Amino acid sequence: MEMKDYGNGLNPTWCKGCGHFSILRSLQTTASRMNIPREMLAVVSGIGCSGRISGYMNAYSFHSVHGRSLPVAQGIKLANPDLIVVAAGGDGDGFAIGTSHTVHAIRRNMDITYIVMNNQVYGLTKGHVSPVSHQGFKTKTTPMGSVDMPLEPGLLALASGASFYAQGFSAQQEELIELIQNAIEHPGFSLVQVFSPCVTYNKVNTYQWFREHLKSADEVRKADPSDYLGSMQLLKETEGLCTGVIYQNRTKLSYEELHQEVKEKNLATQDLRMTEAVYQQITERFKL
Amino acid sequence: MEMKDYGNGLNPTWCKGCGHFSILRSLQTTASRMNIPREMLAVVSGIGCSGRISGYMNAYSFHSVHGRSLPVAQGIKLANPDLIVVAAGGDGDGFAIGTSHTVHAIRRNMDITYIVMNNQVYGLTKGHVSPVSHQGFKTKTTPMGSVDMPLEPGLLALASGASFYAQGFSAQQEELIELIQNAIEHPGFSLVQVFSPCVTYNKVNTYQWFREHLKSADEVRKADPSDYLGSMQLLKETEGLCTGVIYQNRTKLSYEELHQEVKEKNLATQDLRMTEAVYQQITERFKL
Amino acid sequence: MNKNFTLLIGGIQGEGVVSTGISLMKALSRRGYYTLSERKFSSRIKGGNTHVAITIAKKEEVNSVESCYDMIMAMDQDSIHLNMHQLKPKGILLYDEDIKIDEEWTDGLRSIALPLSAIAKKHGKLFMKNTSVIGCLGKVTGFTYEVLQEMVTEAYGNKGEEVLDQNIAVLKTAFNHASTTISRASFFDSEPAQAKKKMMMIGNEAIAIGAVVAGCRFMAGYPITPASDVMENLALIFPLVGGKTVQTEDEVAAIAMTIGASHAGVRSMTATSGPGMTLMGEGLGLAGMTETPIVVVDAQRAGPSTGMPTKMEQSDLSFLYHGGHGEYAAIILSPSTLQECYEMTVDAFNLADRYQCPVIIMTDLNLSLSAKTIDEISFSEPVIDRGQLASTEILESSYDGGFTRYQLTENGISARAIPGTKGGQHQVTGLEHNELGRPSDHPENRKAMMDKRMKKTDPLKEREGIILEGKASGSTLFLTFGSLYGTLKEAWMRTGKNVDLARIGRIKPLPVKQLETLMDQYEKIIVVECNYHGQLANIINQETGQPQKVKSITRYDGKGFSIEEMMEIMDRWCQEWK
Amino acid sequence: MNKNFTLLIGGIQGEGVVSTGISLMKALSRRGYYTLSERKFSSRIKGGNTHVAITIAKKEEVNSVESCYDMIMAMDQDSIHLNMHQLKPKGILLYDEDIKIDEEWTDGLRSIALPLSAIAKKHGKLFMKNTSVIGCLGKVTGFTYEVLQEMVTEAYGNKGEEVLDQNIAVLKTAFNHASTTISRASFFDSEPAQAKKKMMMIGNEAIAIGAVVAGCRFMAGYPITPASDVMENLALIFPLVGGKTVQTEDEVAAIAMTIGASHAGVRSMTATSGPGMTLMGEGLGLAGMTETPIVVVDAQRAGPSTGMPTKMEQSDLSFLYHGGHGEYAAIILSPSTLQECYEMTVDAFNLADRYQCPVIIMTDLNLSLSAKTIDEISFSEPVIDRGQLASTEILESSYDGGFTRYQLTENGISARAIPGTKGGQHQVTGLEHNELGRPSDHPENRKAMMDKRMKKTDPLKEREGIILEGKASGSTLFLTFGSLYGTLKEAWMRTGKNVDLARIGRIKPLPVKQLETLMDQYEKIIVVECNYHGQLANIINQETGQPQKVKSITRYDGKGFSIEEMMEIMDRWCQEWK
Ligand SMILES: Cc1ncc(C[n+]2csc(CCOP(=O)(O)OP(=O)(O)O)c2C)c(N)n1
Ligand SMILES: Cc1ncc(C[n+]2csc(CCOP(=O)(O)OP(=O)(O)O)c2C)c(N)n1
Ligand code: SF4
Ligand code: SF4
Ligand SMILES: [Mg+2]
Ligand SMILES: [Mg+2]
Repeated sequence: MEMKDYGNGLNPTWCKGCGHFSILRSLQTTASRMNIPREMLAVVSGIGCSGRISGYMNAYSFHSVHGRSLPVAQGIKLANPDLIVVAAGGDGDGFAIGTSHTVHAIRRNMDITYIVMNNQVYGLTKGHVSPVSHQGFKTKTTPMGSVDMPLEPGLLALASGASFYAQGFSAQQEELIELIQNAIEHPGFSLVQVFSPCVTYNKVNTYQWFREHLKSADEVRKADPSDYLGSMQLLKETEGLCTGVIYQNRTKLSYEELHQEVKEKNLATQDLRMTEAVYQQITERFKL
Repeated sequence: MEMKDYGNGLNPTWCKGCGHFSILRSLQTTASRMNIPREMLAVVSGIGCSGRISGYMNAYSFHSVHGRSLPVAQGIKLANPDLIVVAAGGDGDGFAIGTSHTVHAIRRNMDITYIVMNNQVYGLTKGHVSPVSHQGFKTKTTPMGSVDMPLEPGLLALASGASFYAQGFSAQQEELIELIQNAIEHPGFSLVQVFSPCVTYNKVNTYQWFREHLKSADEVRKADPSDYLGSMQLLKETEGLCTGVIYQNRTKLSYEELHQEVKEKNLATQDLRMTEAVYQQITERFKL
Repeated sequence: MNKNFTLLIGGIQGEGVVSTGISLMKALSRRGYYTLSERKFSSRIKGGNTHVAITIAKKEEVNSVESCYDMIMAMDQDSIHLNMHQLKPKGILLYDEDIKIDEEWTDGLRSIALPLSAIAKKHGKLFMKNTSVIGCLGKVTGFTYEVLQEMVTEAYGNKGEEVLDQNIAVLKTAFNHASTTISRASFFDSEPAQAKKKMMMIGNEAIAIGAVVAGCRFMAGYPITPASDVMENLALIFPLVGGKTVQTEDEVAAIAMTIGASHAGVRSMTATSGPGMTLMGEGLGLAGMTETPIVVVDAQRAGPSTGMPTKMEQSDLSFLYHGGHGEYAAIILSPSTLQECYEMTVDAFNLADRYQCPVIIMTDLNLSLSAKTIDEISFSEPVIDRGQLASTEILESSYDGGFTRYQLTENGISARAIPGTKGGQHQVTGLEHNELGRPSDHPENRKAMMDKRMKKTDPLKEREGIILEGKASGSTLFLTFGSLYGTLKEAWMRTGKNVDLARIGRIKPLPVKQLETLMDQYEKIIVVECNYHGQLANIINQETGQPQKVKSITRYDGKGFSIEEMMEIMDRWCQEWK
Repeated sequence: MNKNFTLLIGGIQGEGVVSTGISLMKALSRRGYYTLSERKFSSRIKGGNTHVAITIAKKEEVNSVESCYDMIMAMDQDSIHLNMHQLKPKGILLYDEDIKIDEEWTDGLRSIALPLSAIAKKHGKLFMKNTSVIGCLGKVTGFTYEVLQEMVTEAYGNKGEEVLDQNIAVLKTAFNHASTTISRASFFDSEPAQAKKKMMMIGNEAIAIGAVVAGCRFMAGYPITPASDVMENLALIFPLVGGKTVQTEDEVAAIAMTIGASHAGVRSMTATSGPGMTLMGEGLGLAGMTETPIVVVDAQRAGPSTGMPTKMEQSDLSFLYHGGHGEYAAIILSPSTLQECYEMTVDAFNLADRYQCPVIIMTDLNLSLSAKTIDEISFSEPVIDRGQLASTEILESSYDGGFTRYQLTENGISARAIPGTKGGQHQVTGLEHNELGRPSDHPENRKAMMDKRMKKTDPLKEREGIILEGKASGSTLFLTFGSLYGTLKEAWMRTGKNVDLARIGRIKPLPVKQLETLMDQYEKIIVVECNYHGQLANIINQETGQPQKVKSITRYDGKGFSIEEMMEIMDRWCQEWK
């Protein structure tokens, strides 16, 4: 399949220059390179400009509600582990209303890839502060500039037990494609946080700004990506502003490996007919 | 005020031997030692056996809903920064349904003390797995033993930007009192996680078990409590099983320091009458 | 002779009161008796008083637990204090001799002190007091010692030899003591006819079994009283058939995960109670808008907010009926018996798939938690109707990406394509969308899609949903639902009044046509329910517009109605309207 | 001559269509005109077509935006395509000469091409096209160049000299070009009498001002269309008076934080729309159970689920009325005009404190977002009634810890003690509780407490809550609420029909007594609303039980009714029932 076969012909409603375009293209390109059958690809998203991404894929796409892409995605994966499940959404979606789901999805470590399309602002609601907006950031709800400390997605992911954490940048598409491919191939939960500038409501963290501030993780790091504390240190030292695979733990067992029953029986395709013998077995406890 | 003056005469409904008793006593003792006027103490809790704690205090107590002690506590503190606000609740309350609020309350760093009464199980619902239950833990919802990796509260707190994080043990009450006092005195958000055995539904993580496994943070640590990565390392190395002040950042500004307006004006006590001049000022933008 | 025998066992929470009751009920049921229990407990783990009342009958299933007791077995003082006024004049009080008795309570009543604690302490540990109780009650109810020993062995066999031995010693001593002090209650002199095979379970268990039989293979949930047993039971059963439960971080996640799993093709459910139900409002709307079939159990307890977690109420109804923000089709089923818990759950999954909408199974605390002996639910292969699924021909014939998941059809139902199905890729969104599932806010499309979704379940309004009993007397019909039904039925059987009786099994879509017929047929419909506003009566009035025909009787103090209260209500309202 | 003039400005989203409209409205209002706008936009940031229709009048406030335009100013092709059929026969189309015109659209109509883009590109940047538009429309509406230049300076003064200079150059060129090609519309030949001082705002802004005047000093919220402006405005205003807004992690936290702040003594609020409202169900129940006064704004949009975020609907009503799980008292206010948005918000805070319960201010998208010129809301010191607060004497006289926060009183209202008040320490819980606020599930206590909470607001049922206009004709009453009211009123004024008109300002507790009087007085009450089920009509039927008197007219396609449609409805229903 070509990259274009993963599109559905709709023109994204995003502003010209929005970082989200590149993420969509990267996902489509990755799918094409990995030759994922389109019917085996499930793309789940939340609400936000970012959330529209699922609607541009030729795949089984589910545009859920604000903050809930991960619970829906986990339900899909649990039902049918043969599907390749990709969840995607904005920084508000994943680190404000969806924080709890993000933490617990990471902890469960199902074989799902989660792409956070981070523009450090609420794009769809026309410019409101996000939990990852930098201090001083002026928005409609912070007219005097935000004073709260931003959350650090990388630290949070690692603390929640992430087995794969990477960061990409919309303007570095080739790297982003590789990161997404690594993430999908990683057998467990993988989070790819993408710096994806909002050209309309974030006039601070622009493409230019990221070009000036982003470092390559591989160049800066002192330890191997499998070194937990080393990766924490990398994030601390770069203030989170680096791209590449930040952390990968290849030994941590995925949900599917821990819960063998999920792997063995595809719930979605199993035969539901019940024999009398099984009925007797399940009602045994209640018989007298 | 004596310790008993902070009680309201009710007998806790907890099981004999429940770790929560000691936390209640510690809180009352701390209040007594600090001589906090009872009308200036607000204790907010969630739902759980733990959540009942607020109901045994002679203070302004608010037994809110499951997982929401922190938003309510923050509302109280924002309204009246002169109050000493203590939030408390179980591990399910704070790390399952309330995860997102925990993370964001830590991030905001208001001058609130949050006590997590951690028994690694849902006590009130009569024994269900919690996100911090260890692997293999058998409960009514995990009859074959839990296989998921537990969350690590310490790592999560630090990753969320905690300025004070301590761990105590119900059976080490004197230390616990000191930790709670330190926490209340810390000018910003302080989280005290207390290992508080559930004698009825957790037959694994018992008093005995903790006595065998808990180390003293001060004895194990290689770095100062102000060393972020050092504290992470301490948590990693002890698998979270240590007591004492794990991390304290005295330089991080509290919410009240960052948002001067909150400190300057006590919202709860200000005069609400409006003068014509102010009215004209606030409607200025709308006049033609 | 009495038709039935009612026994109350009371003690401190955590002393094994409930498990003792259940053991006894099981053993009696094996002997051919029917039993039904009702628990009174508080939302605390230990320390509070708890008691369980058990009504035992010989001929047929017990409809309702009696409120007057033939016997009280008191392990603590409160059990006497709180219940003596309900002991029948000829009833007997058995109590632990350690309890200080206030003469006033027992004045003129038969009471026998038993060394329950003493025996336990002497031959085992104090907490084996409940085994003493079994010894004594075993005697009263006419068990042989051998059967009791089997019971105790069953219960403690896996707790180690020492524990078992001690319990047996306690049992034996208690049984022997009882043999010399108490006699068998005359009710147990003749044995019931061992006619039918039986089962014993609670409503939540009947729902869990129904779900598995219906082909449900996934449940995501978050614990809450009184719904948790549904997940607990599925966690035990699923390994036998290949299914999965997940305890999520909260209810918002639980319903979203259920939606995801169902979307991907598994029959999926969740279960909760009031506080969780409110949080699931978001997911109900999403399932409604995306037309994803899901089954949600709401085991009602007393609200609002945390309310009274261990008390009976039926006050979520209005909320469930009127949904969250916006409007979508949903189905609400309301079982009144254990058999209906089972059957309606099987039904629920078929309805969900057929109408592609959320189906709510609404129960109440008493129905959810009360253990009952019923005639065996025998196996019959269930009809599993997965509803409309896109055929390969359709998928192959539609152009790439052109599968119309939300095709506008006559009856509003369109075929689904399950992820993994080639050619069926499409979009699903909580936004208003067109036939392809793509966002659209064109007014004509909006109207067409709203009509499509709403009309799906309209045919159900024409179908019956109320189950009648009686002789179609034509004067007064008493209508209720949930656990109140058993009590109403019992009261009705006793008053012998010339009125009829009904339970409503489907509340949404309301069986409007049937109701209208009933309103023509009866002079009055008296709706009995446990909530403040008379929620069912309100809904009926709203949908049928004949309020003068409907009288609402409500109660909202956390207790259900007793049989006597129901009888009185029947009496009064037959009077007042004659 | 026309009573008013309606202008539609359309273009690509992000081109400044709305801000151009607002600038023009402001300038016209300063000249003494009244204006009202309505936006059509989609839930995307840029790229989609967006347009704003503005109705301009001379004598009094505009009730409703006309659906036929005197002039269309099109900056893109879609604006012509989508709106030409609504141009009046004598109307004029102005359009950017870059747009390809389909002859069919403009057949027989006056249309003038203008070099909007060309001028912008030549003298500044393409995106200054909206300044070209101002130049041209300024000419049409009769502004002097000087006034326009002031407007542009006001808008771009702080964007740097270059930007300002370019904009002024664009303006001048466009104005001059217009002077040679278009003439002033005759409506603007005579100026309105500059009688009264005016303001211009949207519903959300009127609510924000009302809140501050009422003494609200805290708001926690989470952004959502169409409610976000409430928080945005408070974020701007609060620094002037000493108040605080917090953007929380979600709506569940927002309402919980509001409850906490209010409990601690500040007048507090939150604002949201459907999806957030559903999540706030939990907090509503908690506030209801703990009797904490809070104010919640629900700016309704089309549901269910994410629905149509930028479209009009009034479909949260049933949900708001019937609450979450369980039952508690709440008040729902429904403003229909900007003045009412202001006044009812002031009221809301007093009601919340007086009745110690959640008060919901229910608006709809059109009311929340439509900018309107109104006569100045002049200052009058508001009555601030904080309700019952425990006196020092009471607190001193009650024993330690004995303050009865939930004292059972005649009217159900008990005095609060605010944290910080000596001797007032007490417990608050979402569990059922006794007078001290301590958990209790005793049946008698439960009943007393339910009755206490429910009866608090009962007196409001006796009080009026419906505002009538007309001559009490006695035949037919049209009843509506929210933004529909303006349209209904305009239709009514035009038809001159012998019917009366009403808007409902308080939906819960429903003004039952007044409704019953109205039902005696009128033959029919026709309820007009924007939702599928006819939710207000249903509630009225449920509470008054006279469905034969009530006819429900609904619309649920995301559009409100136009004046013409309202007129037709009036015509039809007066016919049908004669
Ligand atoms: C429950 C709920 N609350 C609020 C909203 C309104 N809303 C839509 S998108 C959004 C946040 C968008 O920000 P982000 O997730 O960062 O995505 P972006 O638009 O920046 O890509 C919000 C608050 C909603 N749809 N649902
Ligand atoms: C919204 C909601 N969901 C579920 C519950 C049921 N519930 C009550 S307490 C509790 C968890 C208790 O565990 P924890 O917080 O660890 O406290 P503990 O009892 O162990 O002290 C749950 C799930 C509830 N009250 N509200
Ligand atoms: S508003 Fe920002 S995030 Fe949204 S589409 Fe435009 S550039 Fe992208
Ligand atoms: S169940 Fe556990 S947590 Fe609850 S009171 Fe008993 S010992 Fe404590
Ligand atoms: Mg964003
Ligand atoms: Mg716990």
